[in-house]
Amino acid sequence: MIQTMLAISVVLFAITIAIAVIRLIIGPSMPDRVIAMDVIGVNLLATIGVVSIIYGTKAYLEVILILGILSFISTIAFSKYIERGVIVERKRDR
Amino acid sequence: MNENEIGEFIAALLILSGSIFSVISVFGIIRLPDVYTRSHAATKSSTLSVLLTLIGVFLYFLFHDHFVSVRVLLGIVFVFLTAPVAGHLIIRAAYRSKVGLADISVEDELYEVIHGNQDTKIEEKAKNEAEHS
Amino acid sequence: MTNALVLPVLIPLLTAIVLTFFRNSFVLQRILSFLATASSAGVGVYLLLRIQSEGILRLDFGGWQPPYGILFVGDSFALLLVTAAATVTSIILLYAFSTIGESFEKMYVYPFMLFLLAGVNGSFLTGDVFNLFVCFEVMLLASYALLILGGRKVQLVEAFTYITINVLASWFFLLAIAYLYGATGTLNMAQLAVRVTENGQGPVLTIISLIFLLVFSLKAGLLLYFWLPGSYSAPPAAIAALFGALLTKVGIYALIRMFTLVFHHSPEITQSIIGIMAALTLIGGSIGALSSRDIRQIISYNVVIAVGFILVGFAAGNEVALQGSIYYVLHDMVVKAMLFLAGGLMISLTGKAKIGEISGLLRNYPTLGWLFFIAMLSLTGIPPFSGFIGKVLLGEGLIEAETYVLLTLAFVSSLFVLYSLLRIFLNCFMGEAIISSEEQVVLKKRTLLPIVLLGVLTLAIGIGADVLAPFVNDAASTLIDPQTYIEAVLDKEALLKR
Amino acid sequence: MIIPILILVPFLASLFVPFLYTYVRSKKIGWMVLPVPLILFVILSLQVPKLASGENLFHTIRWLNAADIHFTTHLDGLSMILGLLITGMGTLVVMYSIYYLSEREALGRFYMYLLLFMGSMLGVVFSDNVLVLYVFWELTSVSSFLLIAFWHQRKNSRAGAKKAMLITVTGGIGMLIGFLMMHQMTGTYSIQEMIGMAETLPTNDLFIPAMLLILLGAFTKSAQFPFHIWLPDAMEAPTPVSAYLHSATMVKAGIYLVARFIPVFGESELWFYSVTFIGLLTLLWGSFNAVRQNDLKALLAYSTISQLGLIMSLLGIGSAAMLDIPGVDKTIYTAAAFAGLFHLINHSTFKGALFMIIGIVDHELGTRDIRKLGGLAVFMPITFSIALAGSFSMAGLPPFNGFLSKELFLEASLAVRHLGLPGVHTWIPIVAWVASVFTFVYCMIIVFQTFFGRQQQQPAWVDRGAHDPRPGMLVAPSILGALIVGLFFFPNLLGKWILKPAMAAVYPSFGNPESLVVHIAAWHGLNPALWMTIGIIFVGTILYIFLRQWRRIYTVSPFSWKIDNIYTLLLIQLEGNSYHLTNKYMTGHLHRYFTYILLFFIAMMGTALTFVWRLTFNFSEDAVVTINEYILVMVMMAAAVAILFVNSRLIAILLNGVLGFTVAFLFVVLRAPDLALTQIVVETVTTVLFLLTFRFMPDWKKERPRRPVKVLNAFIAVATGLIVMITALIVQGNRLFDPISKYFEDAKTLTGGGNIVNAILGDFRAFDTMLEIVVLLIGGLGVYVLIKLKDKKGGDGNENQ
Amino acid sequence: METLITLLVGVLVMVAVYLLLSRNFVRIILGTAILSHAIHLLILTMGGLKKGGAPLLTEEGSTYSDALPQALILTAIVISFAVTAFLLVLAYRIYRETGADNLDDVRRESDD
Amino acid sequence: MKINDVILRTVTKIIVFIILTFGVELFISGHNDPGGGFSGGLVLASALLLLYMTYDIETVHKGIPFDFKKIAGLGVFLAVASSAVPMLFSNQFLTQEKGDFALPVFGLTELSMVLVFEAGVALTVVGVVVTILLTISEDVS
Amino acid sequence: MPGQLLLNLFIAFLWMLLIDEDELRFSTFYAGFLVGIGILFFMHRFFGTRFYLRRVYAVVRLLFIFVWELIQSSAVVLKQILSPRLKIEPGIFKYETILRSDVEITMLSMLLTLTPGSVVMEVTPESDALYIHAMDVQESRDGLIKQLKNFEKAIMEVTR
Ligand code: NA
Ligand code: NA
Repeated sequence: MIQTMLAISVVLFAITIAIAVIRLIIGPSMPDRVIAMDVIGVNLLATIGVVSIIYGTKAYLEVILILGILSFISTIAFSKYIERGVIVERKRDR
Repeated sequence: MNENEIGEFIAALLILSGSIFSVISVFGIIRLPDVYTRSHAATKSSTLSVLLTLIGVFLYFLFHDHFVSVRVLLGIVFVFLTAPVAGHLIIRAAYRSKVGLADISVEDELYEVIHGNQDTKIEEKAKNEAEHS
Repeated sequence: MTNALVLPVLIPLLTAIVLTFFRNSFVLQRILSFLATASSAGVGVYLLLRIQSEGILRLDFGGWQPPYGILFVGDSFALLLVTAAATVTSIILLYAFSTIGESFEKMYVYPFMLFLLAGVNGSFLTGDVFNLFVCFEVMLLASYALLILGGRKVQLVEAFTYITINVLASWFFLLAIAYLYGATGTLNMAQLAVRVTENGQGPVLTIISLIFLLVFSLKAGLLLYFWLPGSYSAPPAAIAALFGALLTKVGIYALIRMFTLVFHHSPEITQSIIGIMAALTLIGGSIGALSSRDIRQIISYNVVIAVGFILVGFAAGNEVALQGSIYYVLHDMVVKAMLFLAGGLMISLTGKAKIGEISGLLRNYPTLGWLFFIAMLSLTGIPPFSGFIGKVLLGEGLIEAETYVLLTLAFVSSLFVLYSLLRIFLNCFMGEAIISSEEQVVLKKRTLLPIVLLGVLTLAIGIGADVLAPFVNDAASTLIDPQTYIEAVLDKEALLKR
Repeated sequence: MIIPILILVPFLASLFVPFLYTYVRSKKIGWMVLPVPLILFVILSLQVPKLASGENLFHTIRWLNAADIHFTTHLDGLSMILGLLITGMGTLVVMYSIYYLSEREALGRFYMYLLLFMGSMLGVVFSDNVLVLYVFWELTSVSSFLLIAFWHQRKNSRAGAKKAMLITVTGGIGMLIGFLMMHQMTGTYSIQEMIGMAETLPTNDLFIPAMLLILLGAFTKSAQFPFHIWLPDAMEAPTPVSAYLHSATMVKAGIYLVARFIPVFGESELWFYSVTFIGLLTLLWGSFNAVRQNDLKALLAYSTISQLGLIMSLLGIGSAAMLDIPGVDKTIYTAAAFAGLFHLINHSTFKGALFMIIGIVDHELGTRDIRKLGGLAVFMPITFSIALAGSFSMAGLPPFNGFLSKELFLEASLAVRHLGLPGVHTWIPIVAWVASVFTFVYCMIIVFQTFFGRQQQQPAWVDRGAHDPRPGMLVAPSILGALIVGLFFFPNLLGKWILKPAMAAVYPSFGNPESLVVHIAAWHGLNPALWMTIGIIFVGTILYIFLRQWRRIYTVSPFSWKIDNIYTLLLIQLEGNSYHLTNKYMTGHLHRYFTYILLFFIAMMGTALTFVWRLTFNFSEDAVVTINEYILVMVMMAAAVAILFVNSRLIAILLNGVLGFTVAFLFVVLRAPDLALTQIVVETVTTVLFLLTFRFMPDWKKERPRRPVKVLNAFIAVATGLIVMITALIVQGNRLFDPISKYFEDAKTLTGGGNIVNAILGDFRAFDTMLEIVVLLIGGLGVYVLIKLKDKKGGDGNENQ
Repeated sequence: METLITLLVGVLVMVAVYLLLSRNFVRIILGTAILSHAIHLLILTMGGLKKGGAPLLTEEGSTYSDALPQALILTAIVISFAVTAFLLVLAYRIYRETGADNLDDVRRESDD
Repeated sequence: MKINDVILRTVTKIIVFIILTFGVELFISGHNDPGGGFSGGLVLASALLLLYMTYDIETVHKGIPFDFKKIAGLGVFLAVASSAVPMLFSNQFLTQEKGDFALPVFGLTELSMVLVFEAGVALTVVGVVVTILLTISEDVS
Repeated sequence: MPGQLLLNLFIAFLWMLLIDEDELRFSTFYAGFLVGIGILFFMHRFFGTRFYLRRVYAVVRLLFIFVWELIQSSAVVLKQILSPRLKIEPGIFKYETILRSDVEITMLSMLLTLTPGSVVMEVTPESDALYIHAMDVQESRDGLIKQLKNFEKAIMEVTR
């Protein structure tokens, strides 16, 4: 029962990711795509959580956190890129 | 069913609902008309769904293995802290890079502050649409 | 256990790392880097001598028995190349000291050169196929850095070509390793040899061996040498010399090692393909050398010719030919360095690179001219310089193997070598001097010294070839009979257990 | 031990001379060099009696044991002739050069080269080990190159040097292969040992190739047709050099080699045909072309070619003695070889003298053009006398030594008819006769157009008053002139002391050398040979008188043909074609190079896979796949393929990032947590790097390659992917061994670490890890350098191309 | 699973190779990046997939998936990161120097 | 209107500590759990990256005034030198010596050379990644 | 300084939690403290803000308010997504807040952004007003502003 529920949710997450990839490909604007990427990252993270339960292991719990951290960092990077073109400034003019 | 199994079931239920939430919100990402509205779906619904799922995972490990996973807890906190910031930044970037609002939008008090004169708005919107389609 | 075996890698490596902290103290950089390369060469000689009395040496890193850990295996072939590489590098360093300039010295040029040497020596010594890949990468990354040093446009563009092609080559290398691991379940070269032998090198393994062939051909410039002339003629002379002397040799070494140790069971396929490729390389290189009017391009194509020449010997597959190839590799390291240095010096003295634009240098810089002349003779295989003995043994081997087409191509190629270099000599050194003695740049003795040293070396190898003979013969016989290598690496019980 | 020292001395001297010259800096250097050849000559001469008594001098200095190459010197009659020529002519040439060369020349270099040559040449003739012989052989080419290019400021000097070097080295390389083949057949590099095994050789498959290759070496060196073309151009060298290398000694090396190998190859008919035929052809072509030359030196060059051909043909005929032809007295053929050796000496005397004379004329008058010369006999009586002796000797007139050998030559040409070999008996005497007629004509040209008649123009030298040179300059040619005459009167002295041991060396299997010696007499009856000579004089005189009338046939093909053009055309074509060919594929375009590499991969692997197509796939061990994994893999494929079609760099980078994240997820699925961790971070950092570096770039233009290119690219991509895939499947279906990694599962006990991957990275394979961070460090520093070290000059300096 | 991953590897290789054959720097570098994804997956596949749990001895269970390929891939990832970084910066420098985003334009420019 | 990054900065101040701690933990626990020098170092580097993106190079440099090239060099030096140390005790190169040491507070603790080695790895990764990021960024802006 | 000490303890605690997942030991806490010192040393020039451990109650309350709002508005958005026809009128409006400090502004923005239907787009340079994108301006502006006031009040209870 529980296993079935978990399996279903993993599939649902996979579908989510697939749909997000569609948005990522069709856009139309760059921020759209970044949002899609963020969604993909966050959902991958959730999936890894569920998968850990299914595999019965704690080996991947680090991955959850790291995915959270880095999907955030990449979103920021893309946002800054879109907004300012520069990701890391030498000296901010304010 | 002992209490552990109940706990596990609840956890699984949380996870399942989280995944359902995520599918629904991702539909929003497809359906909604512009990047701003889509970001609503993304930052919130998907955050919620992930939070639900991770809490489920946390609970599962708690009940099944009697294991307090700090990493998952940290993960929850992390998503909680970063998701709104990410949403805010990407929306701001979108606006500042002149991604147009959907036609159904009714109000824009920010336009003049960022992009200046209201009159050019229509043109630029048209231009942006041409670029992005 | 012979910890000394790691020194040819460790010394340059540690020195390079330490030098990154002292990028502004040039004197220290020079002294240390020279000491590092020279002592590596010394260790090479020491190990070479030990091998003659103790047999093949090995060092299991971390004490892990093969095949589980990584190990260095020192046989004569490897150590000969290590010694030659370190020697040539130290001489090239001497040249760099007086020519490379402060801006380069500040930008880690010596550490990069040392890293390159470490990678090269590691490639020669390693007994693990994945570690070979890693050593290659050390060498390659260092070469990338050296290639772009100076940042001239042409360098950058050539570097992009060079790097992407090498990325592809490295990818193929990984591909081959992946397949090989999938099929044999091991990475240790000796164990690979055992397992491949046990399997009889069936079609699967032969297919895998072909990918290795592709990889090493790319590195060696065997047939797939397109990247070579451009990238070798972009950087400053000292660096080009380092490339010309060392880089292709590593590919050649790896090719010979893998195909004598592991994949030697289907010579009718692999050896023939290598033979055909070597033949085409000779032709392409010769034609290229003839086609160019740029000094460094001509020299670079000569690198290509040498690759074909050496591997023709390998394709013949007998011991004599292999001896010839080994001699020729050693010789080529010395003389290519010499040629690149001399060529580079010509260019930097005149500011021109086309042979038509330079004339009469003999009048301005007679010593340089004669050194170039010696390099030319040596490369053509004209005795008593070092090219001769390799050529003779190679010829003997090719005749013994009855591969007359290869024989002809190999020997005719030395005519093209001669002609292409003769053109440089006649056009640039002879003729009316275009530089008057007033405007002539002073050529310092210490700039010339390294070239002189290399000249002495080529003469010494040529005349004293017999001193090298025991080592070369031992190297060749180990290559021909890989059992010695295998037994040195895998102990009896390991062999039984496999 | 004498002989090795003999060889060594000139080399040492040549090293010493440049240093000496820095102190002397004058003509005195020549006087200091002079003793070297002189002493050598004396020492060598002192060995003559020993050799005449049948002794040979052997000495071995071991060199390369591994390759069986040793300095084995061998002094026998044959090498003695050459040795005496080298040292004797060397002495004379050095003496002559002291007066010939101006103080302003780089005399140090000149004598260095000359001594280098002398040593090399001695090495060639005294070496028994063929590889050592080859060593010296190439050194003579090198020193010849240096001497021809002595006046390297002149374009023609350089061209001549290049040509000589290319042709002789080509031949040398052929010869080397020939020697190597001999080694394969006999197991030795010693000539004498080869001779010992001569009988067993002809059945060997390598016999003919080896022979032809060795002949190639000999022919190129001795300027035999069609390789003769380098010799006229070599005349760009200073005249002493021409006299020494290009008439008396170096060009004789090929002759020497042929004589040396007669015992080895003589039993082959092909040998006889090749040597004789090429010799005669060279003789004819050389003499014919000599007639048309206007430059005296060029004329002498062609005459040398022709004379070398003559000697060569004599050796060819001489080798017939080795043929197995019953019922023929072999001495009529050995006599030919005898004549050849005799003429070899004679030629050196008269040709040396002539070159020196021409040098004097050139030196005194500043021209060598016979059209500008004339009537010099009056002004330069001594010079003229020597020239007369030399020319008439060459023409084969008494009382000069050339007459004797020429007679022997004509006799030998007639002797061929006894061989019974098809075709040879008629044309050999005819060719010999015709060539001799031309020889006669050009000899007359030398004498009469230079020293008699009126000069066609009025050059300035007439006013200056031409005269004989200083006596010193005349010493060397006078000695030679004396020899020309002396040898005519006392030829048999030469026969007894010099030629007899030489014949013994050429025919070691013939036993008693006395029988091989021909008694030479100036008057030997009115035999056919003498009739031929009379005919030569008669026809030759007529031809000379009507020279201007018939000379225009040289403008008519095939007489106008120049082998030279072939050489020039070949080089130009070769350079041009290789330029175009190379530029065609070495375009510098990266995608071209990728195409080559990948096509090579596809071709090689495709072929191999086709051959082993029967290898089965085996999916039975595949792990199960869940639905979500299918979906994810599809997602990854979609993301990857989408990268191809997106029109924005940023989207592509984004898609790549997604791909990286999903790969990380796959790592989770495939039970590799460490990989997943690392992959995620690396992917992010890489993405950030992409964003950092491409801020400025214009968005990419849609690439629109031409359709064929597009199709090719698509083919390459698909084929590469398929091959990678198929090979992987094959390997998976044919796992041959268990992986060694079970061992690592004891990591906890072995290393104390529970993470096997990290135990491998940090302990079992820590060396990889160590090197890999080195890679990382180099990468980091490389990036730093790439950004910080900019070309200050801006743009391309001169140094690049 | 092995077959599926191999299929994926094949597709990735196709895409990557097609990208490599372009002229644009970024496309080429992306090609190399995808190539390395492909090879990492392939190496992993060659060790056999899902043959056991994650190679952590603290985990329960007695079988582990092959750890050696994982270690190799980690090494390869780091190396390919270093190379990619270098290549990216190089492309950036070429662009700054020449204003071209592909090698053909650079060459054309220097031909003029 | 000027950009106001207050939200990002405030949040970053908190999460940077989480990331840094996590990075060190990854590095330490790599012995038995996923992690190790690489991932640890990379995570530390990405924390710094986050800081650089949120603030700017000069501000961050005031807070963390290191030459990251030297940090990278130090890392490699640690790894290589620690590998060479066993040679002094006539053990094979790269032998990861380990032993139990009585430390104050910690008590008997097993310490291994691997730790030094891994620390070298981590430092190299941090040093190199930050060097690369900074070098480019400084050039770009 | 006290803030830094707190942070240090926090890191040490975090450390202990991370390392000893099965049982907690003091020695690990101590090690974490050392790690914390390391990190703080690394960052100390950088560290300027205070750390508040007070008003736990306020925090909890804020959390509850937030979760409630989150659930409420999530339902709204999901309904909108799932409804067959979109009936939304999105738009951007400006809200001048009484909050001042960085932390306050940040908290408000985050809470606002996390609750569906509204996203903070810009903070004015003076940090005195927020520009908010709302999914349905006309309908929900009043509700939103009410929500904002709620949040402001709860935040101030935590921070002041
Ligand atoms: Na990568
Ligand atoms: Na790790």
